[in-house]
Parts: sequence; C-alpha cells; structure tokens
Amino acid sequence: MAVEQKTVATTGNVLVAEAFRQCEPDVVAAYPITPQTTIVEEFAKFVAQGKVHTDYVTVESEHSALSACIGASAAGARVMTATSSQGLALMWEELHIASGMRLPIVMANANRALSAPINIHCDHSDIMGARDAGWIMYFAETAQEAYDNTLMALRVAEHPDVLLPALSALDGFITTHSIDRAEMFSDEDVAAFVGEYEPERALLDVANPVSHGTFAGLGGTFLEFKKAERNAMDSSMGVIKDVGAEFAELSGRPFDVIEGWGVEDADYVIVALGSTAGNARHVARELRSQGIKAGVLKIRIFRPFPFTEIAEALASAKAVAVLDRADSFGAEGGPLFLEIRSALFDAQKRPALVNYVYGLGGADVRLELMHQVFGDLADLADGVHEPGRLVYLGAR
Amino acid sequence: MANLKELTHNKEGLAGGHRLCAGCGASIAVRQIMLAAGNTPIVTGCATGCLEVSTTIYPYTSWTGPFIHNAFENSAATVSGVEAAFVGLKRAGKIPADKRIKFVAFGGDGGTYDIGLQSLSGAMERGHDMVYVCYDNGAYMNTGIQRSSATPFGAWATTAEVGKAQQGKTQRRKDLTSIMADHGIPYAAQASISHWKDLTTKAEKAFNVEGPAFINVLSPCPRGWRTAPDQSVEIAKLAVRTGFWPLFEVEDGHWRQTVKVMNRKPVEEFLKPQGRFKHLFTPENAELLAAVQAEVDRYWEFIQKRVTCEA
Amino acid sequence: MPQLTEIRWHARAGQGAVTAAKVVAETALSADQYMQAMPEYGPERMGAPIKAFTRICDEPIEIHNNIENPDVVIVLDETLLDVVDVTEGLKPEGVLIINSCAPAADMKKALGLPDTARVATVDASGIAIDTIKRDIPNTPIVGALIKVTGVIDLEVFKSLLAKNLRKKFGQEMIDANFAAVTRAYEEVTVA
Amino acid sequence: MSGKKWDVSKMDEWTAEEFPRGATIPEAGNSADYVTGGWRSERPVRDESKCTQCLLCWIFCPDTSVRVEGEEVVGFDYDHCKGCGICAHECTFGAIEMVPEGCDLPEVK
Repeated sequence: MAVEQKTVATTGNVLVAEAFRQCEPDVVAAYPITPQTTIVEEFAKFVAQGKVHTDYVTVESEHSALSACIGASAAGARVMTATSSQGLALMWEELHIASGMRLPIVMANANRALSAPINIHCDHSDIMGARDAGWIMYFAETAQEAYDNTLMALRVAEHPDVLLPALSALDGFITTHSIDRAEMFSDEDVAAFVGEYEPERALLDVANPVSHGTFAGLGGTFLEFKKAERNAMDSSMGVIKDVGAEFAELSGRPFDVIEGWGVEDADYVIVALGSTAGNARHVARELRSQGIKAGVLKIRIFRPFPFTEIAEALASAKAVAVLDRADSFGAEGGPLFLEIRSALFDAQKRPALVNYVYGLGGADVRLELMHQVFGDLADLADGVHEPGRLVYLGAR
Repeated sequence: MANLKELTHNKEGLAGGHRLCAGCGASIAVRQIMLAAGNTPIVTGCATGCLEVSTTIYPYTSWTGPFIHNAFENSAATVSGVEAAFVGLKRAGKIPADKRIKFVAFGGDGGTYDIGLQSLSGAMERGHDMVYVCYDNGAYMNTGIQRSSATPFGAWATTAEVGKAQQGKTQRRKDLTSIMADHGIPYAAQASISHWKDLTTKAEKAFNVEGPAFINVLSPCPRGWRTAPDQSVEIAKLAVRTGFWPLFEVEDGHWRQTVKVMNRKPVEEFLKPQGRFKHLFTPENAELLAAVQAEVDRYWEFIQKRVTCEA
Repeated sequence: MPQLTEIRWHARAGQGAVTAAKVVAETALSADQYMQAMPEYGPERMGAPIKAFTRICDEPIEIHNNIENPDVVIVLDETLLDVVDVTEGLKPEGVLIINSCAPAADMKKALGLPDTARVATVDASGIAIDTIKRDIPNTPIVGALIKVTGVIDLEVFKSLLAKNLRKKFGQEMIDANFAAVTRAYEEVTVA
Repeated sequence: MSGKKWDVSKMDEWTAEEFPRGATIPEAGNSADYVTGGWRSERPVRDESKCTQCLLCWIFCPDTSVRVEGEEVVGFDYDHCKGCGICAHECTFGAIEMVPEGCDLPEVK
C-alpha cells in the first residue's frame, strides 16, 4: 500500500532539489552550470531558510565541487551535488577517484551536449563520458523519475554492500525545466526510506585515524582494489532491485532496471534512455492501434548494465533500434548500441539491430522520427536494410 | 611560542618509515608544522607529490592522524570539503558542538603555485577554517625536477635546460605568498625549515586563527637542488640570509618581517652550493648571475616596502 | 486516444508568457488533469521574442518533444505579428488568441487563416491597465483562453490566482486581477 | 599511535574482498613497521659528553629518528634513520658524528 503523497506541478530540477532537501545531506558542494542551475539555486534557498543542516560549499569550479565532495564523504558526511555537460567533463578525473575511494556521493546530472560547438541543450555526450568511471547510473524519463531515482540512488550508494557513487541523470531542459505533474513524499517518509548514513571509515573519527587515497602503485595491490570495485558494481544490481522493489511499494510506482512497453510480443522494439522513451512509447501505442506490434524498452539503470535482463527482453523481437543520444566517434555505434549488441552476443536468439544517433544538442525528437524508426525496423525485419548500420536520425 | 623542550611534548605528525629521500626538506617542514599544532586532533590532506606518494605507500602510512589524498590540483578543495563535513555534522548534532579538530592541507609548489592555485584561491576565499601549507622546493621534484612557477630565475630544471641557446629558467618566480596575503585572509606567512622557531610560531598562529591561513615554507630538495643531503637546513638558512627568501607574515592585512636580516649576503652564497645554479658561475654567464642578484634585490625591496620591521 | 490540448505562447521576454504557461498548467493540475509547461530556452535576453508551451491532458503525458502543431496559439504582444509567423503549424481547426484591439474578423482576414480555424482578439493590455494598473496582459488573456477553449475551468483558475497573489499582495490586488480575468472572459470576440 | 593495530602480515594472500575498501589504511603511522634504516651508508653517533640537549638535531630530522624522552635526546631510531647527516651538520657542539655503516644494517624491506 503506497503512502500518501502530494501532487505537485513543478520542474525536474526543483524536484531533484526537493529530493536533496529531503535526504538532507551534511555537505553539498556545487558549481552552477546551465541547465543544472535551478537545482543549486533551489537548494541555496533551503539553506538560506534554514530548512537543512547542510554545509553548502559554493566552490569555484566543478573540479573543486567534486573534490570537496570527496573530502566531505571521506570525512563521514552524506554528500550530494549536481552538474552538467562541461562541468561533468571537468570532473572527469574526480569521478574515478570518488569511485576508487568507494565514496557514496550522489550527483544529479542535467544531460547536456559537450562543446564544440557550444550548445546548452540535451544530449547524453556528457553523461556517457562517465560510463566507465565506476558510478551507478540512473536515467530518468520524467521529472517524477528524476525525483524517485535520486532518492533510490542515495539508498543504493550508501548501502554497505555497495559504497559506490551514483549519478541521477535527467535530460537537460526537457526534464530539468519542464513543469510536469509529479508526486512527492512527505519529509518523514523520505527520511525513513533513506535512513542515516553510517560511514565505514571516517576521517573525522579522530580516535580511529585512517588514511584515504593512498598510493597502491607498488606491491601489486592495485589490481585487487579494482577487482573489488568491479565486484561491488556487479553486486549493486541486486541492491538496486531490492531498493527499487521497496520504493515501488512505498510510492505505488513500479520500478525496474529496464522497463518495457509491449516488448513481450513485439516485432519491432525501440531501446532508449531518458525522455525519448516517452516519445517512442507514444508512437508505439499509435502503431499498436493500427495492428503493428511495436514495443519500447526503456533502460533506467545504465550502470551496472542490465545485460541479461535486456537479452531476455529482446529475445523474441524481429528487429530492434537502439537510440543513442551520444556518439562514440570511431566505434561501431553509440554507447548504448555497443552495450546492447554485446548483451545479445551470447543470446540463443537475437534480433536484427540498427543504431540511431539522434537528438544531439537538443535536436527535437519529433514523433515522425519515431515513426520513421519503426518503419525502418519493419524494412530491416524484411531484409531491406543491412543490420548493424548507424544512422544519424533526422540529420541532413 | 613554544621552545623545543615544550614542543617535544606535542604529537609528531609523521612516523618514521616514510620513503622520502634522505635529507628531504618537505618532511622537516611537515614535522615542524604538525608539532606546532599542539595536541588538538588534526585531519591532514595532501596534494599528489613526493610527500604524498612517499608517506602512504600501501599498506603503510606515516601519518599519525587522519589523512586524505585526492589528486594533484585539489588538496585545498578536498580539505575544504572535510572541514565542511565537520561543520555540517556538527549542525546535524552528529558531532558534539564543542569538539575541536584542526585541518591542514599540504601541497608542493607545483600543486600550489601552478595546478592547484585555483582550488587554493577558492578555498581561501570561502573562508574555511583550515591551514594550507606549501612546501616550496622550487620545481616538480616528484616527476623529476621540471620547472614550476616557483623555480627561481636562472635555475636549471629538466624543462628549463642549460644549453647554447638557454641558460636555465628565463622567468622570475611567482610571488605566491603575496598573492595569498592579498586574498585578505586572516593569516599568511612565508617561512623556512631552517628557522624552526619562526616556522613553528607561524604554524601555531595559523592553526589558531579562525578561518583560512596560508604558509609558504622553503623546503630544500637535495635531489633537485643538487646538494648533499646533510646541507638541506644549511642551504635554507642561506636562502634567508641572502634575502632570496624573506621571512614575513601578514596578519589581518598587517605586514611584518619576522626575521631581520643583518648584512644581507650576496645571493651567490645561496646559489653556489647548488648544482642547479652551476652554469651561472661560468665567466660567460657573469651578466646572468648579476641579473639573478638584481632579481633577488628587486623582490627583497618589494617585500621591504610592504613590511614594517618589528623583528 | 486521450484528449490532448497543446498551447503555444508568443511574447517578448519579460512579458510573463512563461508564468502564464505555468499558471494554466497548474490550474489543470488543480482539476486533477495532467500537464506540462516549458519555456523555449535560448540565449535571448529581455525584449527578444520568445515562445512557451503548455500541454494539458486528462491522462498522463508521455511525449517530450516540442509542440509543432498547437491547438491554441496565444500572442501576448501584437507587434510580434510582424516579426514572427505565429500561425506556423497551427492545426486547421485550431484557435489563435491575440492581445489586440482589432476586431477578430479583420485579424483573421489579415492572417489568412483557413475558415476552419478561429481567431479571437481581446484588448488584454487595455484591460490590465484599467484594472491592475499595469500592462501585464498575461493574466487577462487567460480569461480569454478559458472562454474560447474551455481547456481549464474559470473558477479553478481564479482560486489558484488568488492563492498565488496572496503570497505577496492584498485583497485589492486579487480583486483587480479577478476583474481583469472576468472582463477579458466577457470581452473576447471570436471570428 | 592511536587506533587499532592492523595486521598486514598475510596481505599477500588476501583476496580482493579482504582488503579494506577504497585502499584505505585503517591504522595511523604504521610505516613505523617499515624499515628504512638500510638506506643508510653512514650512521649518526652521539657523544653524550658534548651534547647540550639543545634538541636541534631532533627538530631538523626529516625521518623522525632522533629519539627523545623526558625532553632529552636519548639516541637514534636506527630502523628509520636514513643517514642524511643533517643532525651532525646542524649540531653546534660537534656532538654527533657520522660513521660508516658496518655489516649490521637492518634488513631493507
């Protein structure tokens, strides 16, 4: 039975800021960048109004933002932050350090294109730069999911069997700035859900001094530390599902690491991350009403990558289109395509695959483009198209 | 101000068994700084560099209290985060309000003057209650003596070579201590490992002020300076006596020379024992040597104008 | 298919189109409908022509693309008609609501819209100056929107308006705003 | 040294999961267990009759290897002294002499 919630009309960013407030981190260190700014502005209001005990560190760069978060997390604090685009890129070095030090920092990212040319709108080029950095990665389709994911991410990151940082990604402007209908928990329900953070080895526990960030360059221990990190990431999948199940119970909103619509019996499936999944689903509904077996698979957890779940979900489809809102220049396809193709390699039965790079720099994901993709899939299943090709969707 | 007998009662910051070079000036700087903090618990941060690498080789740490290393350019930001956690956790009631902990960040001149300057400037501007200590040995020693903006004019470095077309570093040093003082922080000082009383007094003040403090400590590097390991303290003394490294402090905007130099010696006395300045003593480089002296004089006069001699 | 209404707002930056788009969305929420409201973001500064969007539906809205074929277009500043093609993509049976003193029929002719489409005009600026004493046409024009489309409820809108205004203003201001909304609701003409 | 002793004697046999997470070292100052005395080619020897207990050798030692008890120098920590000779050089009273190491150096770890 879901708890009582408040229906609100607000933006994804405001909801993320509200989630931060309700988690009440001990430290937030952040630097403003479009389109993340309204998160840090909203949170600054909570600080000014005395609604949180958080020490809010208004750093001079994103590099220092995550550096300070790392210091604070190692000190034993609950830590949250937010960034976007060039900011996430500037943090790149620190992303790896946060995970290598096993610090459960939660960061929201307003997905935005990377320069050049400079562009402030949505794509996933920034967040995909973090995919090998040892962070758990949640993707939101809606403002509601951005709120929900942020709360779950904190629980998972701080879980004693995980202790890895987590990203809660939402699409820049599309989700960050659109006012949408969403449900918010009471502060008490969130407090009970996220609980208290019990750090494993805190710098501020001065009676039990510990050294963080040591030099493991000699003696061959480095490999073991990285293996432990890999094991933690792999085993986080179980925690993500358990926490998701608990969250679904509490919220009344179902959660899974992949969320399919009509996939079970679909001939043609679009796989997508983030807000695009909604557009694809809208078109799939239309096609279903015309008797075309269309389906949509939304990937809600990108790290750890749910490869077995995906292989299973796509086993019976005839043709699958993987939509990438980022390119991996020189690779066989975009980052999501590479993952999906790899996930299907060991499958007994696998569909024909095609990859679309789309929506870069906020290029609008028009419904006709979704129609075009489903049309292509029918052709692909009929052998008209070569499988595996990469198409820049809607590009001249 | 504590004398040496009193200081022996304080906690050592570094245990033996670290793997810094014999005669390393950085570890002398760290020991003196940490001894001056008294027995209040200290959380230490350190930038990537000789000091960090050699003191935390897994599974051994030489730090006798809590320690964190993050990366090269961000020890100030990192320690600012630790201090913020202390503030936030106190506000949350998870740490008693009367609990006292001090915070110190170390970085070499590369991690402070160059790649870490932005992080340092930001942390000082934000007013965290922390001390930042630069152990200045005038080059990127950890990676093999490459020039930094702290490398003195005329000095050899592996990226400021001596050859037919160039005689060592062609630019003057950056005056970081003045830059930090001009941030308007409550305390900034320049010190030397050779003048232990001056250094420990400054460190004590730095730890005791509320808010950010900065100390720039001349910390000779036998490997990079091309000096014998037993000369590290001696050469630091000469840096002070020739006026190459004036000792001063800036308390709430009040500049003060803390060690007066009587009969300032020619800079040659500081340069000559160091292999990195060897090329300055060939006849064809006489002009360059004079230029190095002129640069030391210029900086000395600049600092003299800013300080009121009270020592 | 569920009944989805898509509205596009035209204004100059600073005229309150984003606020209006938001208030209309909030009104829909108050009536337990689903909605989206989003500005169009770009590097434009104060005075530049801008667009904002509102979607209203009785079921959850899952699309996130731009609105290209609006059911309703609202123009807060008549001078924009010379610089922006406000009719672009308007559905054949759509409605265009303009802050203007000109008769609706003249406007419809001038814009060359098909017979299936409707054009509504209301002197929202004049009404605002009369009632609220400032040229803020975004509140009265919502009254016209309600009259012409019925997409949201007048009473729900007014109670939300009162709730928002009460945070900063007294009853006098609320009454003035109510008067503006009511007059626009009554005075709007359609052709 | 505060905190608990951390046993690393079997570290070579630990699996990835047995290491403290994130390469933390859950003990302070345990480099004292690591012997650097073998780096030395000369050792400092103190002549007590000349020593005035000025403590300069102590404050200038880079290796925390001048042993002090009750405010007085009592000897050297030969497990960690690297033989840099700063103590001998800085001793105003000639109380410390650097003498060549024999064959009884501690084993280098």
